Amino acid sequence: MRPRPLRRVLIANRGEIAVRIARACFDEGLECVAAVSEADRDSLAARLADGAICIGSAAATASYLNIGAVVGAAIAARCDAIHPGYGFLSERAELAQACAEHGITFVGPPAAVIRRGGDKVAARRAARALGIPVGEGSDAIASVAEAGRIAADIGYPVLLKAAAGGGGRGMVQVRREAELEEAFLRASTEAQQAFGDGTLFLERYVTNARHVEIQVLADGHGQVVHLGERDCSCQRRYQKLVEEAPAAAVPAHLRAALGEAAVRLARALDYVGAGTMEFLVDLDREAFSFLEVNTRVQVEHPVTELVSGIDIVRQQLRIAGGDALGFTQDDVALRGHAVEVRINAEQPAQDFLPSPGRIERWTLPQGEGVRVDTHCHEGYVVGAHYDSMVAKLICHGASRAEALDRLYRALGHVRIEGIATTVPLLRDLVGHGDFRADRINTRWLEDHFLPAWTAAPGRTGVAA
Amino acid sequence: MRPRPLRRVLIANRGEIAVRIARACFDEGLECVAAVSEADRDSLAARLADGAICIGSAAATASYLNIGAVVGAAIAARCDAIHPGYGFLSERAELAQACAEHGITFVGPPAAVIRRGGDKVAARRAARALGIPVGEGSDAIASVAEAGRIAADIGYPVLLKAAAGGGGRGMVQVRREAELEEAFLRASTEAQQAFGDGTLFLERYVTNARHVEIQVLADGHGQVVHLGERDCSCQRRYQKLVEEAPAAAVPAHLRAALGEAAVRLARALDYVGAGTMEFLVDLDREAFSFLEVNTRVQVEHPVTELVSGIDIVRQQLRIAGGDALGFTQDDVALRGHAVEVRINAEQPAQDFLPSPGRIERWTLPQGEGVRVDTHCHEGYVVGAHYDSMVAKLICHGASRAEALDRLYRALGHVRIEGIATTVPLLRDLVGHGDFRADRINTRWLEDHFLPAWTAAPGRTGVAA
Amino acid sequence: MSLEPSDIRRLLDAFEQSDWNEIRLSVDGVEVFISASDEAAPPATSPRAAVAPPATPAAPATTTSASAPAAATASSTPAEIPAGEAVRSPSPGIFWRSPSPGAPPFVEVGQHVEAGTVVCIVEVMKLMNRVVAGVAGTVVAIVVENSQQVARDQALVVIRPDAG
Amino acid sequence: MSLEPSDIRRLLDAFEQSDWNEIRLSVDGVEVFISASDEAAPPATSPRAAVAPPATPAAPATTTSASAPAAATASSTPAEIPAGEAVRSPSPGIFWRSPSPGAPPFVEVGQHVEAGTVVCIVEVMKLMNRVVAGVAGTVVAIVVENSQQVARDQALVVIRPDAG
Repeated sequence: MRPRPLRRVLIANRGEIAVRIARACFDEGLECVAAVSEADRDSLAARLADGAICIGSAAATASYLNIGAVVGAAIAARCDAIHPGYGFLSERAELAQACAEHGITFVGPPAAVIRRGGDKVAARRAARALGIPVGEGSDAIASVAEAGRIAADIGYPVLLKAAAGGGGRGMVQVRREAELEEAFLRASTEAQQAFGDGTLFLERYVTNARHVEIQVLADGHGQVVHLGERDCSCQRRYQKLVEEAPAAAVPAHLRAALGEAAVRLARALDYVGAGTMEFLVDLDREAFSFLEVNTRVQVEHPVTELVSGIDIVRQQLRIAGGDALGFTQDDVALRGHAVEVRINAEQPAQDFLPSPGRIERWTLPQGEGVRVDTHCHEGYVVGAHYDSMVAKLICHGASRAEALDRLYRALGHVRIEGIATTVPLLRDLVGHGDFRADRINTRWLEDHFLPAWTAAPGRTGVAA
Repeated sequence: MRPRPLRRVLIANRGEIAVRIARACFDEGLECVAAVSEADRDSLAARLADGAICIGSAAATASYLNIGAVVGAAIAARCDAIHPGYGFLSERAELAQACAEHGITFVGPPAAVIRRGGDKVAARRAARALGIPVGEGSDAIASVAEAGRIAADIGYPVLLKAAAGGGGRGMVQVRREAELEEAFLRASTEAQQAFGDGTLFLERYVTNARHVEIQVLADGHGQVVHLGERDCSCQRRYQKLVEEAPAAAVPAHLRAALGEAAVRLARALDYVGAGTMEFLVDLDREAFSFLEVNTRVQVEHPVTELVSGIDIVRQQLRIAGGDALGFTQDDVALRGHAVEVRINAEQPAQDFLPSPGRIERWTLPQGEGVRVDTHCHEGYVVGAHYDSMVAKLICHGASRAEALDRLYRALGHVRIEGIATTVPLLRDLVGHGDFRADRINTRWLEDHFLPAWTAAPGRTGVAA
Repeated sequence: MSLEPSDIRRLLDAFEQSDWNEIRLSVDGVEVFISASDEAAPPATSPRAAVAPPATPAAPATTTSASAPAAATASSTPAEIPAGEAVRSPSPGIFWRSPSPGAPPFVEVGQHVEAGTVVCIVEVMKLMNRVVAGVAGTVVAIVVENSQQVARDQALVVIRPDAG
Repeated sequence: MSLEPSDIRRLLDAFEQSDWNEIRLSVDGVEVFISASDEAAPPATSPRAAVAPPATPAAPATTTSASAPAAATASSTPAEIPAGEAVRSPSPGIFWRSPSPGAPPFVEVGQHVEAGTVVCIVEVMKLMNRVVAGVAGTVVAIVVENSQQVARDQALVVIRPDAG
């Protein structure tokens, strides 16, 4: 299907990203319609949009994960495009396919590209073919015995991962051979349950690792640029808590190599749209390896927007409408440093127990270099059906220190009542010496920060 | 008193400007304490500030207008500065005086400058001494007979004005000699009641007039710059509804002359801080005359901030702390066009009847070049004690047309329920052909737009 | 934020050096009331001050020593409203008995008014609405205290119409 | 925004050309329900559609033709809860009887369970909490319908403990 300029976009998502897309549509002069579940009928996105259409009950399987309901809503609401946001159907090739079949523009890569990118084994194969390191790991593994041979070859510890997976599910660390069989079965079962595909692969486990990803934009006219990298090494159970741009702890020559690799990989995949190439950087060896492609906008895209000055969601809409990128790699100038924290409705001292409820008070700071992306407001009810993120707080500064100072002060001015949030934890984290000094790795939060934080006097029993 | 760097600022105001000041303090790295009346204990400014102190009951005379309470609150709350905002005590020399006596920095000009600037007759005398036109008017008038002689000299229609006044009170238009005596008594009585001073002066009434004002910044080191002009000709009963920068309808040579006159006048007054010099521009004669000085930040300051990129409230804080301006007149570059509308809790079709009440729904648009300054939120109760402004919506664009397009679309995305607002009127106004073509004057809104708008079918009886 | 004894001491010092009339501050339940005048005595050289400690959060502390403003003490608030024709508020707002603070009230109980006589002002968002008597008669009650909030259609003043 | 007849016609056309199972859309009280399957009949070539006109604003229109999901029909919702030990929800959330959609339920009424047997899942914000029986015994009631919201401490399943 030949791209054509968009006129009216269906927002097939919820929460802060639905608000973000509504804003991008406003900025691009496009109409938008919010596709909402029954729980989200009165959401901020529905109010900001030009209209709203309810696509099913609160359970995501009946609404945000129902391809027929989403495409049907676009047809009924006279939308000529669907923006899938992140999560839900955003990386489902079937949605892109259904859009193409019904003459609707999918704001994202074509179905074939999503399939190629979403299959981790295939994506790794493509990377390897380009000479991009993919880690001392394997292709798909057929059996425990094969896993044992490969693991012995590259040396323990190793990591078992789901070929179809993401978000940490189907991912198990194996420290020694004795653990392998049980771990293999567990990972395979998890992968089967979560993704309907139990295929695993295996890779070397890096001790001093940083999770670094490159934001790529590719138009349908052969132009591919990257907007620099993000460091997302602050993770708990493979969920990111803090993201920043640039990855100041990674040597410049590695960052340049990552950007170059990401662009080459995007070209090889015939990529179109916004995408992210994830890498693991081994700080000790000054080396990197490709992890996976995310064929959608990321939660953490704002940090890249703040340092690049480029609006990624608007670029997605323009590319989907057939526009060429209005700039080249040379035009991309990154300025300063940006840090994002995810504010979740959770009690971090109670093992991050979710904390749904009615928001009785909601005041977030305002200031230069302070950006808040949220769908919440006073009186909003954080329900049990969806994830716990209630806001993203993003701060920009001329330097990393300035950005962190600003973020620390901003976190001190957040006033949320009615639900517990991760704000107190995030403030302590942002103010922590190791984090300030950028001396962390992907294990730091779980292995060092959280145990000490949780053990601090007066921590437990207090709904933060 | 020698200026010293500020540390902790008392915000002696309420509403959106209190929020604005809290934000500027945040940006400057200063602590701030909100001085609130009993009605505003839970206000957004109180929440954004580092603390709040209640200074009296809801009636402004007992709180926001009580100099002792304001200065006492600063002392008790360990603040070293007071920002008075606009309205209330902001142009009362007594407050600046009391601050000086108690060792508190007043964020504004010294008491003597406020006195000189606030006395219209004195300010006009100063302007005339500099060769700045002050209109074919008079100094203070002693009697009806004297008013008659002067009016006959400059020709009817003329305008009687309060020497101590502002905001349209004590201001009466006189079309012919027969009306003079009654008008003189009325204006004098109004002036006496409103300002405690019945002194009047008289000036020529200009038919095709634009209200244009120059934003001035002066530090305590002899540096005075202006940030260009604002056009505030859309007025109803001398209350501004729409303000824009620059004043595109005024010829460039006149605008340059206004800026130069404003800076010279500020120098002559030994001005320190942010101030506004108001002028009347006679479009037919391509001439201007000085009206008055406002020795505070204006409601409409954001349009200047958007075109100049200079944060006026932060500059106020820096100047008060003794900083020199970090730029010269040559560094001030104005870019694009900005328009502000004031969203008031009023029913415009019912003669702008105030509409207090609880805000049941409150959603304002988000977008590039869209700024919202407000203290309101869902669940906020707009009370009867204070003025009716609930938000300012300000849009910036590369051209006047782009700014107006953006503003028109943004007004279409405002969703406020529970109170009536002026939004429907403002949208029709911004979309009106005369306004789009910039073919208006200070009488246009009341004499042309409003009669037609109010008479439109289905207008009355509908709470907008 | 909290008020410390030293904060209050500095405030008292400042008050003594000033010509301020009355200050009433509160922070988190701590209320400070300072008044230059005493109800009976002439203005004293030493200001009269009251500090209330924080009470239970449910009931914020207040000093009971406040002298009521002149206009408020002058108003009558009968338990029962006498019969007559009520002058009602045209809108929600603030009820004012006089045209400006310190000025004499528009009307007093017992006073005769004509239809159209201004009996009070209802202020709403800085708009001063003069409220007039609907009938000629005698003011028999002023139902609301000066400076109080009133609702739309609330009875403000009661007039017993002239016989006739 | 509103749904016009032509919008619904286009939607039906698209549905016929697809392999979609079920769509339920609503805009401002107009509800459209299209299902590929009929309760009794095997999947029909022509989809079954119902359009409900807008009702009064207070009561949004719904079609009553919806076939309840399989899991929901299988659950028992007794008017009276039999005596026994209640397994209660550890948090607010969504009650799930099976580990995944389509999978068999963890337990059925009449089934014997041990202390520690998983009887259901309560999902809260994508966190799946497995809820276990506190005692060995027989399941005598499943109090909540599958996929319903539950409150913290709400009884979910009732177990009659083994005698002994």
